[in-house]
Amino acid sequence: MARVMLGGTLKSLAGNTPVLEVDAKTIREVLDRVGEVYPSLLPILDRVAVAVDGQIYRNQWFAAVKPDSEVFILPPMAGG
Amino acid sequence: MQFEAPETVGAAVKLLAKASGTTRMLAGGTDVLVQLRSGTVEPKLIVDLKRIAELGKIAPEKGGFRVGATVPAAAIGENVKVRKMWPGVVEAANLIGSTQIQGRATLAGNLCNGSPAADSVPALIAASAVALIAGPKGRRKVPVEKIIVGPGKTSLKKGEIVTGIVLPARPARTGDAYLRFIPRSEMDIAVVGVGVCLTLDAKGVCTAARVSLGAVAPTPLLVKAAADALIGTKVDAAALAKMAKAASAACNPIDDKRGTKEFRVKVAGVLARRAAEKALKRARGN
Amino acid sequence: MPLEGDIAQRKTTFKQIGTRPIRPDGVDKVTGRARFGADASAPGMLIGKVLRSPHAHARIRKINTAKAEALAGVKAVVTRDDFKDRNDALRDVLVNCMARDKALYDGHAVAAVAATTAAIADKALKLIVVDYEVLPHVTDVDEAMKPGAPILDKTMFTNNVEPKPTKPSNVASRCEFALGDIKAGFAKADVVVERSFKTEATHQGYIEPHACLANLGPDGQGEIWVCTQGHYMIRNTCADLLGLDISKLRVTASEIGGGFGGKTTVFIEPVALALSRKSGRPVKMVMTRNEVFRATGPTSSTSMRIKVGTTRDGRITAAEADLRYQGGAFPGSPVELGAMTAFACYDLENVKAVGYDVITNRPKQAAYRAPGAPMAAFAVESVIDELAKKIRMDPVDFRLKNAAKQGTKSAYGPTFGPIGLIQTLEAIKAHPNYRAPLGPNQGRGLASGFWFNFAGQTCTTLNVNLDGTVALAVGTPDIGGSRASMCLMAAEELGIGYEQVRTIVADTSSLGYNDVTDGSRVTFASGLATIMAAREVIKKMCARAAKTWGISADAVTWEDGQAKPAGSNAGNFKPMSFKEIAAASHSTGGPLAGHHEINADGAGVSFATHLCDVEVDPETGYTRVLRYTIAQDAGKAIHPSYVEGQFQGGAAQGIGWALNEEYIYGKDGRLQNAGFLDYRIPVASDCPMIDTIIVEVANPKHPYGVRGVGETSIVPPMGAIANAVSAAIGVRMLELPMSPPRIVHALDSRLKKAAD
Amino acid sequence: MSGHHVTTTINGDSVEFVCEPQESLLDVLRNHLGLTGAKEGCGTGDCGACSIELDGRLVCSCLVLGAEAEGRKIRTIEGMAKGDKLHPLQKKFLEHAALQCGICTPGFLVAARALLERTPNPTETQVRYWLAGNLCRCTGYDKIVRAVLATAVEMKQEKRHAA
Repeated sequence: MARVMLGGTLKSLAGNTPVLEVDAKTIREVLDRVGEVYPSLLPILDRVAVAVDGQIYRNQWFAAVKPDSEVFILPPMAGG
Repeated sequence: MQFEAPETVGAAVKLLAKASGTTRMLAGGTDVLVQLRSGTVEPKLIVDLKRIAELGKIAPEKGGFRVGATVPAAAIGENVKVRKMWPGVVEAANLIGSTQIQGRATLAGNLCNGSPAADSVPALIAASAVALIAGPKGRRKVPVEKIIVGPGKTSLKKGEIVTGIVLPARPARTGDAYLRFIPRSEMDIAVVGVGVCLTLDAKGVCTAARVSLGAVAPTPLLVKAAADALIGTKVDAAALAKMAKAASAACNPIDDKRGTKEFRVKVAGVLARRAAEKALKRARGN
Repeated sequence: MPLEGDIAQRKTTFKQIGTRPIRPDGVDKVTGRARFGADASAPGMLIGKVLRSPHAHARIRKINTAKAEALAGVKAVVTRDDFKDRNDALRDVLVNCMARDKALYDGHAVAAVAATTAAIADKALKLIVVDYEVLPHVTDVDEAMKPGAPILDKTMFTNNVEPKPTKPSNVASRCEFALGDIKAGFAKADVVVERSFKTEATHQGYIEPHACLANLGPDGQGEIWVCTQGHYMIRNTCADLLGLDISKLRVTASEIGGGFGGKTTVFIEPVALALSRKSGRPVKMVMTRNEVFRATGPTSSTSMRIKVGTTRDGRITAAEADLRYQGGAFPGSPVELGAMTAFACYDLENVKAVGYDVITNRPKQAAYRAPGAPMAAFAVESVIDELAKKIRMDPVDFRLKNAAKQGTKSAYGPTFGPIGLIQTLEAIKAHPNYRAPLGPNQGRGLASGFWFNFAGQTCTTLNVNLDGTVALAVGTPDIGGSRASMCLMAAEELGIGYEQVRTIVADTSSLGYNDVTDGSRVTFASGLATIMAAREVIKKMCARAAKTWGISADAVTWEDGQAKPAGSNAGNFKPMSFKEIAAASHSTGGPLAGHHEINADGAGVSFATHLCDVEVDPETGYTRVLRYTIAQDAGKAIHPSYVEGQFQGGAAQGIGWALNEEYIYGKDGRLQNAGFLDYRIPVASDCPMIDTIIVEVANPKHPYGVRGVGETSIVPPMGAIANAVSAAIGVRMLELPMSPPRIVHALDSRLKKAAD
Repeated sequence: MSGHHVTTTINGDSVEFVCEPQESLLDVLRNHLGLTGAKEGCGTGDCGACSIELDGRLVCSCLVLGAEAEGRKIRTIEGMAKGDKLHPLQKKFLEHAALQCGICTPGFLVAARALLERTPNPTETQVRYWLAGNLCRCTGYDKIVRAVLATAVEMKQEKRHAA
């Protein structure tokens, strides 16, 4: 089970839950599970950034998530 | 809009005198073109003075100089004789904007634009410079400090042109200096400007002084109290402190994007002292 | 992950990477031939101009355009009625381009005209009558948060707070990032410093105003020439706003005269297209500098509280930040990024950062170089400096003792991979600047900074020509010399000369989608795609050589720009060069090309440490920067000159932000300094030579180790300069910019305090 | 409004144009004559991107009326290279990577040439103050100043060789 943590705005949207354990092999699966548990996050989950074991991904459904992965869901991010 | 470039002062005066509506003269044009661009002014007539040969020269005049109305600041800076006699005026002229601006901007234009923050004006006032005016009723001479009467307003009458500025002959043991404060090292309008000119006797006692402040009131100021603090002294620390205080006291500034009242009042005193020290050094060398 | 395997083929020795060849677009740019946004024209072209609100906040009751339309030479007038209202994510973008029910800031676009000449267009603007009902306004972030402040949007209730607010406010949302236990952490501290800071809004200040030339026919087909950081973004956004098919709008990115984040959105482009459609003529629009300042950019102004505690021996036990960023008249200030980056330089157990996104009657903020990070870094690095002084520890050593490193759990969550913060600190400590003697009224300061760097959607095509040269097409506008880096990477990979590669920025119809040039992404992402496209070409070339020799494709290797027979065939055939294979290509299977498309990730976070010495005139508050030194991790510098240039440019913008740049609003809510005279960006004589040290801690996610470099360099300067100024005058400066009046005021206040 | 017929010399060539009285020389160069090397960054003389020489003086062409150009001699960036031979400043700007986006580059080159023609041996401070009217937002000026100083050294050496 990958440990999924919510960052910033998402955390409060999800009622300040710190950690969630999900069974998922890809980022898409992680997002699907998270959306099932917290429907309040659905409007934003398409745009979030996801960090898997320290690596930040934006819009990357198929990046692999390992059973012992540490996953952070972060708010949408952009640079200048 | 009509654009004219007459070749004589008479023709220019005639054009301006008979014009109705807003008119503008182009000496350097560095202020007028910005006004045109922003749409704050829509003149009916623009008279370019640069085709008038006599206005484009620096000529000796009674031991001093006559600087024509269209002589750019850069040319004044290149004139070794003027630089030697009135270094403060030249410093001020060479602080107007960038190198590019100095290729165009003129003393007469800087004066007639009427800005209280004009860099060259306090230096000219300190140097007892005189504006040469031509108009429908003939020619007259007016001390520079009598030209600006309010922000953007001058005492010139309809049809009148400043044809040049006379820098008088410099008395012995006289020195002038101009300092201004801007937040950057270059490319700014003075937040405070100070021109100082002082004359010493053989013993080093100050016999005459003129202190002029810019950007601290609706018009550039000639501050007699500041000058009086120096006259009769050896321009020592006590006299300078008194003079700085008088300079600060004379300020009547506004809070604006370029500086606060508090700041302007304080810095006017600081710069007045520093400019006097610089002028003193020059006076001692002359 | 299609890339993992390929990236494993990491290169660590290079023939061309790290050299400094002349950029391919250089000659055009030194001769005046390069064509920027405003340099294009078209037959029958009209000039478009925008009417802007003089009010900070006003209801627009009615707009009467009849007189303007009747003026000879006017060919089209557009207002809000010419753009379909919408209720999705693009609504704010649309409303920012053309006001609807209200004008929300001084400079907000209200109407636009297209006429045969600029003078007629100007005249027409004066003939448009707008009936405004002027409303109370607010431009300061703290004022906007107070109860009783004028409310910009009565339907806005703060998001993410419990319980849900019952009254509307100007606070769009709250966010929070936290680790550990803040209370327990502060309890362990021997020394705690808590300070409040403010920073004024700054503008990206690119020298080229926004410009475009639009041509849209009644059949919905059109094109735009535009200076932008992202022409695909322009295409997609404009197509959506105007109801066009994406495929029918072709966008060409002109040369771009600076952006720094400010050209990552649309302003005049949808308006120009609407005017063109309505008039049936090409329409050129060029903003004036006044418009650029009033209606584009800037970044947020902020108000912040920072609290950090440390033990006497220099271990930080807890850190806390409250950040309030106003993002102009629409939600979306980069406060969340501020909260994420505020403490990213430190290895902390207990940390909490809370952010508030606030709206005010100012222009909609636009991304500006590491959006959100520089302000928070200024505040945090000021407090870190003060703590180091309090515990009498060298500021570099204090930072080293707490520095984030590989394996550190970042304050925003994820764990860091290989990073180079410690190396930048050590490089600064070893630099002569750190020991240069200081005179009276002089001070030294340093600060570190962090930025994420992003990558994103990327697509490149590499075409091999018959003569052995290469035409490389990328879709990311070149904002600072990236074409030179692309040429270098292609040449390195293919084993051919730098001069043999020509890189162009393709238009939107010639190449697949690319994200905006932002997030310091181009050298990483387009570079990565270029390398992968080159590897595809190599693979094809090896196959062609194998066919020519009649051996199996896997019996051919690629070395030094040549296909060589390998294994049992080694030495049996004369190697074939890139040029030979290219020349034969039409007979060996057809044209040779490589292509790569990817949603790239892993641009590699980066850190920098800046050091600077200043001298402050205590009587006037004038600050001169005497020395400036930068150490930053670039991963791998492809073209070191342009990496250094990014470092130096960031520092110079930081000098401006720290000392003199600010948006100044009058009581009337109008911007007072909408020009380069009074919005004071540094000039040449304001800057010293800026020394640079390129640290290279390879980014494992790029075949050459590249990290983004463009943005990090603006994160540390304000902290470094504030620390230097504070050291020089002996008073802690808490507001940006540290303009002369503010410094004199701080000094006088101290004197007054001492006297009391 | 009446059009002004103006005859002037640009980069050695005699040029005629008709302009409105309020049109700036920058507008004339860019919009009537197709000389788009001079750029408009501000229109108020504060950025230097439109720098040209007018009768040997460095000026902002946005602060000159087109009508004023009658009988004058104008030098723009377009005349800086002689055919395919770049001016030493142009070469050094390329070698030193003294440009990033390049929008300010023509103005800097025209201004720097005017400096070196007057002051062949400028100090770093002289270069910085002379160029203070040319804004650059990308480079932090470091590489620009180095390129100008390096050009001065090279031009001096070339002169010595020629002599």
